[in-house]
Amino acid sequence: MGEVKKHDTPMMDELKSGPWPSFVDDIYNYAEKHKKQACFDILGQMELSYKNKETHWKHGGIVGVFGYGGGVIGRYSDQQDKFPAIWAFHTVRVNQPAAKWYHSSALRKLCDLWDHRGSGIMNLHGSTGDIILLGTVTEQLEYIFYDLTHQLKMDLGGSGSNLRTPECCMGMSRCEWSCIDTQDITYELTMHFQDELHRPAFPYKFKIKVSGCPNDCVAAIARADFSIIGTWRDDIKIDQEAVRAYVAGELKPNAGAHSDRDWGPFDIKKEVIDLCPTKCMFWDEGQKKLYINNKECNRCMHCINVMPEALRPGDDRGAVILMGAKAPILEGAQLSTVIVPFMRLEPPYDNLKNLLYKVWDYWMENGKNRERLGETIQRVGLNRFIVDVLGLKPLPQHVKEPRSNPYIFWKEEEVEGGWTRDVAEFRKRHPA
Amino acid sequence: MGEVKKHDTPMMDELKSGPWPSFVDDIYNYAEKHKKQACFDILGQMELSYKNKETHWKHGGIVGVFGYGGGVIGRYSDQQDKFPAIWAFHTVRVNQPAAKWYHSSALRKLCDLWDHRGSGIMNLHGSTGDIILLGTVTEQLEYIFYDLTHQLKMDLGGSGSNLRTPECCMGMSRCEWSCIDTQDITYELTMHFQDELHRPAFPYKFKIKVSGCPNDCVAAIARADFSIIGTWRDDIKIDQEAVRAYVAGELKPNAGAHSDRDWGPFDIKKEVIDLCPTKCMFWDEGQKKLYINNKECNRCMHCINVMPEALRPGDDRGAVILMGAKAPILEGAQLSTVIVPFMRLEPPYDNLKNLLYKVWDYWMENGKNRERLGETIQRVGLNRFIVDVLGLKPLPQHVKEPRSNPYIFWKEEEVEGGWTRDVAEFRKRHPA
Amino acid sequence: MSEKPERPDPVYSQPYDPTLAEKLYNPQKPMENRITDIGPPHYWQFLPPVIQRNYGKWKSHEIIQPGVIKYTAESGEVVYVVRCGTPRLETTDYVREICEIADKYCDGYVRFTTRNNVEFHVTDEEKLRALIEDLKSRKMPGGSYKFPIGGTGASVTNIVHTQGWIHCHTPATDASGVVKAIMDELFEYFGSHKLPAQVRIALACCLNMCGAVHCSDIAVVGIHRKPPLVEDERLEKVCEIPLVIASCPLGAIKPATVEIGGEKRKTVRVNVDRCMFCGNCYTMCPAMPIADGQGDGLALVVGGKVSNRITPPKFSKVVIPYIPNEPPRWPTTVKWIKKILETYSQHANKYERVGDWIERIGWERFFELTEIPFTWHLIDDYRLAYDTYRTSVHFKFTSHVEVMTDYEY
Amino acid sequence: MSEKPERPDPVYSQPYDPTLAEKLYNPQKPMENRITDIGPPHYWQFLPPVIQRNYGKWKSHEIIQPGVIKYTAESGEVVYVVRCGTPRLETTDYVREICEIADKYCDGYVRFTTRNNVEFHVTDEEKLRALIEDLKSRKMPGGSYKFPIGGTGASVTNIVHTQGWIHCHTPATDASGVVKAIMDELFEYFGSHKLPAQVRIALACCLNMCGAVHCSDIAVVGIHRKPPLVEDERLEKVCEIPLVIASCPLGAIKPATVEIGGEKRKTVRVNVDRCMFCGNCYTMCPAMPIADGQGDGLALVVGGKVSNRITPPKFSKVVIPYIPNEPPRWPTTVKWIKKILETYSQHANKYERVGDWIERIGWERFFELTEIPFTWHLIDDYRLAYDTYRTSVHFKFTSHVEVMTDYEY
Ligand code: SRM
Ligand code: SRM
Ligand code: SRM
Ligand code: SRM
Ligand code: SF4
Ligand code: SF4
Ligand code: SF4
Ligand code: SF4
Ligand code: SF4
Ligand code: SF4
Ligand code: SF4
Ligand code: SF4
Repeated sequence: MGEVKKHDTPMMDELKSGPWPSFVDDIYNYAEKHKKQACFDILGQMELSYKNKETHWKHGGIVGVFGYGGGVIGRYSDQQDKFPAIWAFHTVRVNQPAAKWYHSSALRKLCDLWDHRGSGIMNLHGSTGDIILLGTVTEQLEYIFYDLTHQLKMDLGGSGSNLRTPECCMGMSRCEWSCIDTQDITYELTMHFQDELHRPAFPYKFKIKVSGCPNDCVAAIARADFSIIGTWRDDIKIDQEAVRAYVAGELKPNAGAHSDRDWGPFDIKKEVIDLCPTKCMFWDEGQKKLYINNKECNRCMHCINVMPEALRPGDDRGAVILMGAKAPILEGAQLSTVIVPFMRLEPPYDNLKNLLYKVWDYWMENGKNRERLGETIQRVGLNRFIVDVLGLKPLPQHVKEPRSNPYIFWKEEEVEGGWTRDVAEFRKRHPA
Repeated sequence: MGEVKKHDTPMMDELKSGPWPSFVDDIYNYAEKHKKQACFDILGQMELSYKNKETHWKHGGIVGVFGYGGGVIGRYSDQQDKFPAIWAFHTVRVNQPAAKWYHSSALRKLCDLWDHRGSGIMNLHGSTGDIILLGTVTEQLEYIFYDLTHQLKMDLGGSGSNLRTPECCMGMSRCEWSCIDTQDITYELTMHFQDELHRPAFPYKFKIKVSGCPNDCVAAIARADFSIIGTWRDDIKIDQEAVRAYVAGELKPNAGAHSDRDWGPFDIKKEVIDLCPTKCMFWDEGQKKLYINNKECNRCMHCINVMPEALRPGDDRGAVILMGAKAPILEGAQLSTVIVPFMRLEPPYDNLKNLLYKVWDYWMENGKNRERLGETIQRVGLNRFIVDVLGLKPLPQHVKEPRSNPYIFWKEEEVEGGWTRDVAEFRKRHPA
Repeated sequence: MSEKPERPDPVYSQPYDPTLAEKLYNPQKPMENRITDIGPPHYWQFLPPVIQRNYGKWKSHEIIQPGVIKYTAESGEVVYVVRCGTPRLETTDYVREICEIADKYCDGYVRFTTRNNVEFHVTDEEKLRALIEDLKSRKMPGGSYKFPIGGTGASVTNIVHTQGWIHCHTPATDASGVVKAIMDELFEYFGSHKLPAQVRIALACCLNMCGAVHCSDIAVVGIHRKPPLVEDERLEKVCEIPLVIASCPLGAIKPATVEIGGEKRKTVRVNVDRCMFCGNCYTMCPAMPIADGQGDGLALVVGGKVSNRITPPKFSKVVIPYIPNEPPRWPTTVKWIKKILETYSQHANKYERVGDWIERIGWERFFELTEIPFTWHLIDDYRLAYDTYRTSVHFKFTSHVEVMTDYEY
Repeated sequence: MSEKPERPDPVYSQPYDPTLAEKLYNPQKPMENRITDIGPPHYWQFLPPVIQRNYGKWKSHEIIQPGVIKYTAESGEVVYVVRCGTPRLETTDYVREICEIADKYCDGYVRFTTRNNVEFHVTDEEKLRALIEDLKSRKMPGGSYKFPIGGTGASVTNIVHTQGWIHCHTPATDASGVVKAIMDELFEYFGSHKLPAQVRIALACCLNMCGAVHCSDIAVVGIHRKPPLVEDERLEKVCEIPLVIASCPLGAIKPATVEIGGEKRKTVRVNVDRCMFCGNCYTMCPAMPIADGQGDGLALVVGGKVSNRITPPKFSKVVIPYIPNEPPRWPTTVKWIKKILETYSQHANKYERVGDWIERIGWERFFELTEIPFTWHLIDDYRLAYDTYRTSVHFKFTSHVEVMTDYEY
């Protein structure tokens, strides 16, 4: 390593102060310690962007590793004279372990790799869930890939028009509410669909996310084309003793989530019963007993969230499968919509895998270029997607409300006598 | 009058029984009494429709009176041989008096006219509000018109692409809640816009309806392109004495509207306070006093409806002006949307008239053929309609919620430096 | 500002002259004697004196029994109103009977409501009793009441409806007949206050929806289900092809040329797979008839409302996409309407409109309780469809839901 | 079904060999020694033993102080979690420091949350205290905390964000810098539980919205406001014209031909009046740059959520359509976010998310309380705009409303 050049970055430097961890401080420390020109250059170029209020990265750049259609985002500076060390600054997306648990041995080895072959800068994690290694040059890509697979038993994540790296909440590893094994499902799907992940054949990107319960801690309903959200069908389990402890102020409501403000003593009526969206709860003040009309419960989780020691999801567990979420480009943002109200999820998750195959088959055949699944569903109609494409029964659970317009596309076979009519016959009955 | 021929109408005859007033019985009575072949024929043709399950009226038929573009709906039978007396069976729309008050002298004279010149069948009233005289022949039209104007001081209502007959709720004539003089407004507008009513110059039909309060007894918000709904800005007037009488069970809640079922004793908390959509009411059980946080009230009328002796709209009265309601054809049904949150309405209602002129000017210029105002608003954008077309300030009251997509059509003059940029300049900063 | 005529215009007391128009109107000189743009009669002249005196100064009202409302003015004056159902489709004799009653009890004054009921006004209780008795006694030969009293408060009031087979050219069903069949069955609810809230029923005989079907508690709408016929022979002559093409909301109509007897004719073709049977093309073009005895029928839409009370106005939703036309009494339609009404009556809270009740319990529960089959037709696929998708896990496990254990690929 | 490796793969304890890849990879024979499709490491090996033992058998949890959660298993075992903020954009040295802490207190185990916080797990209280003290003591030279503790319960947790000027080609603003500026200002809310409910803040540097901005309590999104430039000279060479045309959601791009130096070139033209600056054309075509220092900036969107708690998930709504980029600390953006957060904090009920609070009080009241000007940009005019219109008279008379007495025509 020769002499390195620090650029003058007064604006970047202003981001060193303040209590929140400063990435500028971190990068400069690292740059100085490791004498990394790329790190100085990246902050130099960012300073220029702060001045111009424009990015200084060129458009795109298709780079990758042999045999994979994704996993690397190519990036080139448009200021290569000023910042030669970042003339290329590609990112490598590495598929994270489910729910992002690590052992330092693995993380550290990854750091060693990245010191050696990249800028030393990374994101833990990317918004899709990957480990993002930020900044390397084209020549390093194959070596990085070899290092990852041979020395780290890791693989690339997704990019481009393919299955993206699936992601999940921590689920059963720590959470008492997880109705499904989010990590196992994520792992199984990721392994099973390696081909779909690495070799783009889709009309556009496709994301899978798995949350263990309706709290949806991985934002599956908002960020995944295929959202798996754990739920239960039977009754919420009640520990009346614990309910009374909450009412008596012996247990902290919502596990202490509101500890720094005086909201007054816990009021089960006001804080639970009245806020239940289906109004299916009843607190018998005399008996000191909580009743839930579970038939009416929509499993919003509120009561359970407020009284975790007293209430728990039921035992008959599975998941709601929803599809179609996406960001606004092109037709506007979508949340995922219910497709299967209750799917039993047990290894090896064949039902889930088959459903995915079915969806992809159709989408690959019929999706337009750069059309997300949600847009395809909107275009062909949710009803046709459910019934004709997936072969499922239409259910009131599929909609918030039935259509208000009576513009129904009847099918010919539904209509007595079919559609072929004879004008002459008609005019016999109805002279013009 | 010669011999008349009654047709065999077994299905029609089945509609004579049952408690609800039978139009079949009525028409047959009349037909027999007045020896009207048209009445026998109409029931004969209806019987045929009951058999074929198809209408036996031909398509359209443009007929009318000289100088008017509307007011008559032409109709011809496609069974002229079988039912010669209704070969033509046009309807005449007669503009009803506001809120449909009559004196028998006027009604009876109208009946005389219709016995003489028509089928004797009518609708009181048409869905738009007109008196509908159902069934006459082309030759009678001018005479009917002369009779109406000379002998009944009545005029035709609207049809076709023009202003339709305005309609209103009974308002101040009987209702204690009317915040505006619905009948006067309706009368004034109808008189003022006679030309717009009779000489089609609009892209499509245009309806005005006026309700005195948010109960909207004339369904203005659902059925009028221009909906005027009375409201108030100040505090609901409370008679605490009367409130206590309701609470004590001395007054019947909702003026007795629920009298035939035992709903238990009146519970002000459950029936009023908890149902208030803005939760802005408070009943002090100790003090026996009702409080309303009027700032938060959205004037839904519920509390007033339940306790009419105790609560009344405030004194600072006016109307909300909403626009755009329509039935589904073509782009789907619309409810009217708030355009002016509070308009003071005092004779001669110049502000209202000017607003209408402004709307029409724009719509006549820019509306497509058969495009209702609501569709025009959707096409040009509610924001542009409010700001650029009507010159009004955009308000949060105009929407249920702000947009969720960030797809904003900025105007060039809002953007520093404008839109004209130089590629070469850009490429100087950003080499490709 | 207009003057307010205190009493009915004297013109109305002059007898109708059946010969006058022929004297005044000269087809050769159509402008001769022509009076135009006089507009409707001024409403004020038709207001009973007690109404004029207390106009805008009413204090409160009380429904003293179904169909009978007592209004009290600030002045202390009262007026009693008796509201009666009418068939709306009526003869001049029926209207004359109304006039006769009005003369007898009400100094000739009478009004009609926005839902086609007739209202008689009296100022003293004795007259009120007599009036009520009189009204109850009047029947049609077939036994139906001429003037059933009711339609106030938590009742089913008169059905707003349209023309149907008696007058219109586009209907997919009848109007007056269906209404008669429904009201016969729901008659007890017209004259009583036993529902949780008012229930507004409406009927429109085609998608044009001349009744305010789109915002009714329960409504019937006539629907077609076969694409329009195209009369190649006639089309060019009777229709403006560009307008016809533009009339289709889905662009399903394309121009075409055919040869008929060696002659080229301009016509159109309908892409039947894109047709949603709205009938708008027929409205624009007589050579594209859409009505069909087998295809046509009715849909039921429910849960809409107009008033701003508690919840904002809202659209009705389609719950039964199709019921065949079953004249003369449409038993299936009537059955389902009654089922919906009575299920609502049994389960809703006081003051709760049909739509508000359904939204509280959830649509899935509504379908379960009413036993209406949920079919693919009910899932929206028109312009704003996305906003009806269930984009949450907020739903109930009704009988509709089966556990998906396997899925065959 | 896959086997579950009990302990971290031995491969991780072998030192990284910086020369190995060069030995294995032969550019001439790219398939040689290539391992593909092995997927991610199995998660099980990275679970601390206490987690493995109690996997799926947790009983409950308690947030014993902001950032510190105690989990109790059915077995009676407990685990304490300490959650710390990270900048997400970080160096290997920063990650090594995490590893060092994990080694010292947690047998090397560590996890990251779905919002880029890092979590350390210990099983006894003493270690917990020591860990917390240690974490608090670690600072960057500039004084910022390396590992601020918090992000649990009714707090503002870490901001989900994107690349911005550090790596992306389409941003309209920076990401990490804006996030740093916001979090510095809201720092007290990260480490405390004083808000009515959790508040999720997100940032995306362009309309692609790589952060889940569209469903956040409060979010920042970078927006462009100038139509794309068109590089006629280059376009044909670097872009596929049909794809470019198809990329525009509004069909604002049309093909065109120009003459450059006597040579005909295919290119495109943008109908600037139909452009909504989404940048999708630039994504598809490098010859249509859209970024502009003057035009670009940020919009604030608020009131979205993801969880199904009480109310269903919902989209955020645009409340400030544009704030200029003000590097390095974006004071106007930060000011408005703080204002919204604190207004919410002052007025909302316990458990009430930002969007639920706003819907309860009404958007008109929100604009009044926050003093955010309501401008025409906030009224939707995209595909589902109709559903946002105020189709009722349900609104409040905030300071926005003036009485319309006159209207000039
Ligand atoms: C790295 C990452 C942001 C981050 O800093 O975390 C990212 C970065 C980019 N995204 Fe993204 N997206 C990232 C997660 C997302 C997410 C969030 C998610 O996956 O949960 C979304 C919203 C959810 C969704 O998919 O709808 C997202 C929606 C988009 C879109 C809009 C897609 C749409 O259908 O609306 C684009 C545009 C495109 O595909 O052309 C896009 C495109 C891009 C590109 C490739 C830019 C482009 O125009 O081609 C960005 C490359 C940036 C760079 O130079 O590194 N990115 N992108 C995230 C991936 C990291 C990872 O693998 O873990
Ligand atoms: C007579 C009446 C129904 C009735 O029995 O009461 C009626 C009858 C017709 N309407 Fe209507 N409409 C009648 C009130 C309505 C209403 C209700 C209202 O005005 O409050 C509506 C819904 C509100 C609205 O305007 O959107 C209504 C929405 C339509 C439409 C659909 C318009 C749309 O924009 O969606 C059409 C179709 C058209 O205009 O081509 C239509 C067309 C027709 C035509 C003219 C048929 C046609 O295709 O041209 C019908 C003539 C029937 C006949 O032969 O007598 N009629 N029509 C009503 C007028 C009586 C009156 O003047 O008082
Ligand atoms: C006479 C009439 C007005 C007119 O100008 O003709 C009228 C008269 C009254 N309405 Fe109405 N409404 C009349 C049509 C309507 C309509 C329009 C419609 O149905 O097409 C509506 C909106 C319907 C809807 O929301 O779908 C309507 C929604 C109301 C409401 C709100 C009820 C609700 O629960 O949403 C009230 C308040 C109440 O009933 O307490 C009300 C209250 C009243 C009061 C109490 C007003 C008053 O103080 O006089 C009147 C007697 C009520 C009763 O009948 O029990 N009026 N009322 C109409 C009678 C129609 C009929 O013959 O049945
Ligand atoms: C660690 C993490 C899951 C993970 O796999 O990484 C997690 C962990 C927990 N979440 Fe979460 N949530 C996590 C992201 C989320 C997200 C996703 C997001 O923000 O992007 C959501 C949806 C956010 C939204 O609605 O916009 C989320 C919505 C919830 C809720 C619903 C709260 C609400 O008021 O709507 C609960 C229930 C509660 O807090 O009582 C919950 C509850 C919990 C519990 C109590 C579950 C449990 O029993 O362990 C965990 C501790 C809560 C805490 O932090 O106070 N978690 N949680 C994520 C921590 C993110 C962070 O670092 O700040
Ligand atoms: S989504 Fe549910 S199961 Fe998963 S971590 Fe959050 S609360 Fe636990
Ligand atoms: S989970 Fe939600 S809906 Fe179910 S009982 Fe609890 S609060 Fe009510
Ligand atoms: S709309 Fe209001 S003012 Fe008019 S009649 Fe109905 S309740 Fe009375
Ligand atoms: S009018 Fe409606 S919103 Fe206003 S106080 Fe009464 S019930 Fe509440
Ligand atoms: S609803 Fe249709 S069929 Fe019925 S009257 Fe109106 S236009 Fe005619
Ligand atoms: S019925 Fe409607 S959808 Fe079908 S062709 Fe005619 S206009 Fe088009
Ligand atoms: S939000 Fe836009 S600018 Fe930011 S990383 Fe994603 S694609 Fe790039
Ligand atoms: S920025 Fe978006 S709207 Fe504008 S031209 Fe490009 S793709 Fe079209």
